[in-house]
Amino acid sequence: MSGALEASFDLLLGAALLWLAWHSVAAPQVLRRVAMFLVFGLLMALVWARLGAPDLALAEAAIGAGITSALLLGAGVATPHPDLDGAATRTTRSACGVPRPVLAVLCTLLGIGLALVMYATASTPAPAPSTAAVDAHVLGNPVTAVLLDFRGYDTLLELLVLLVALLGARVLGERLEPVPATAPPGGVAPMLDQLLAMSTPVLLLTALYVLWAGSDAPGGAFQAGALLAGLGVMYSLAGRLQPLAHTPHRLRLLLVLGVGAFALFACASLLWSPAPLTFPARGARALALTLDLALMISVAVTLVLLFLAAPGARIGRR
Amino acid sequence: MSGFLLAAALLLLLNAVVGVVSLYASPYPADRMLAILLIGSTTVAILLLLAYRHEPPVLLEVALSFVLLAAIGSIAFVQQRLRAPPHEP
Amino acid sequence: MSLWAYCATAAGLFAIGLYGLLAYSDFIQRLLAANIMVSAVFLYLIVTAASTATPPHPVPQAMVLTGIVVAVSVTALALVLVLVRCLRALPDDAAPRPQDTAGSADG
Amino acid sequence: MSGLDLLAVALVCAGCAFFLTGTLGLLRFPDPRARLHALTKADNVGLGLICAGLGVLDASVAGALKLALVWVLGMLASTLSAFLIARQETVRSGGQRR
Repeated sequence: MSGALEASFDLLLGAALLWLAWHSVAAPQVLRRVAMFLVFGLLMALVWARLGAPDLALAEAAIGAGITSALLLGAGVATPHPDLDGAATRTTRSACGVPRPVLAVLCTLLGIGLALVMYATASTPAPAPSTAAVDAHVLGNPVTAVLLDFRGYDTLLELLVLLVALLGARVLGERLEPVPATAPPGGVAPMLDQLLAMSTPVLLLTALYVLWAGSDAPGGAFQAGALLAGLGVMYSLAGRLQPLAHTPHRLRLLLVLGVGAFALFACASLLWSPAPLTFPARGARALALTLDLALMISVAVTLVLLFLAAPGARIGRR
Repeated sequence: MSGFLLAAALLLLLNAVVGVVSLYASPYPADRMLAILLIGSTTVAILLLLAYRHEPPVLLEVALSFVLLAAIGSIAFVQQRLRAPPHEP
Repeated sequence: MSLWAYCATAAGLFAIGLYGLLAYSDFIQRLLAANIMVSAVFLYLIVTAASTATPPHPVPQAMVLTGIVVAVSVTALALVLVLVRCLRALPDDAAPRPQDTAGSADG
Repeated sequence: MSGLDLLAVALVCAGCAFFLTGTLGLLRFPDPRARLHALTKADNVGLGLICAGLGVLDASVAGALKLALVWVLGMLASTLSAFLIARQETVRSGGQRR
């Protein structure tokens, strides 16, 4: 009974995701595509919940409902389209030169093949991750060592990717004049201010709680940072945060706080172990929490500044 | 109890999918936003139902962060429409 | 969890994303298609991890978690790029710009 | 199955019924403003009933508080969304009221 229910839930979820994905790619108008894509993101959170990965569901919820929806919904109008929605969607020639029906057949075949390969590979148990690269004698548990090592490098590089994306957006954005902002008739301000006043404390508290609770799981800082970034996006939609012409020094410090803390930690960790970015035997939890705090602040500030640099923030200023 | 909660979640998901398909076909732009609202509240309800199938209900925080940020989409949509050229459908 | 249902979903999402990326010329359409392909890859990673152990192995989870954050930052960067491209591709009369009435044909 | 469990089942069923009613309104009503009316009201009552049912199921105070918080914040967000979209639709359709 329960098995059949689970199978039909998963099947319905998968079918809905495929329908939404098709319409977010092939729908006739920008708004339709964007809305279907946002619905797709919300359902992905359900998929993560079903697959037993609540960390991912939390990240998908905070990012999908927050910054992604503001980015994409704003982009439809802020970017004027020279040739869109008309000729391009109606012709049968695709952008790469192959006729669309041929391309559709090829992609369908690819999808069927992929499904078979994925099923075959996923149902055979994968070999356990190699622990050969880790000095098993530094930390007693090799699996913990793999995780901590992996997490250190992964997080450091990800922070760098975020910073590079922000730099790129800022450099490109300098060439643009701001899109002329006509004052919206009757802004959203009064009610939005009420909402902000009520939900800001709850959001801050939730972010700190997520950070605290996630210090044992991989990457509680990202979800907390995404939640804080959602708060920042709300403030900028309310007109309380404006796009900046120059990043002030204090903000720059916050931007590099995460990378700086990790670099410091990498150097300091050489004192107690031959490999960088390994946690000491004692006080690992407090150290991880400190790093996570720096990480959360940097992720939140970077995401908000990215949103402010993107087309979505160039509309609806007070 | 676990089976009942899953059955309720399945019913809600089916309900929301039907709603989104009908809203997709409608000609009004505001209906796109209604689809997001519908899926948003349904997702929260399903997450709550799924959360109580297992003993520590870890998915409650997920539902909480959903509702905390749920208004962002509507605000962005309305500001976008206010700036849209009036002839656009 | 039903392994086959999620495998079919991941493969279908990848195929749809690839089709969208290759078939259309609109930038935002391609951006959404690429995002869907990314979701398909994430889904496959987690399905593989969840099929062998419950809860799924934490290493793929950590990878997907960072991947989600990277995907959104890349989306923001791509949107800025789209804006730059669109403003350049427009003829001068299509997008009236207040400070730019002399019609300096940029790019 | 105890009496509390039965109460929880009844509340969750009632919540699902409200969600179904909301979607029925979506399918039947002619324009976005009417649909908004059906959607936001029915879904919030449904969410509240489901929260209440699960709160009965949850023995801990913290869980019940979190459920209540989810419901209240959901209503806040939904109120703001409904107001903004309805006003936008009124502006778009030339200010006529129904």
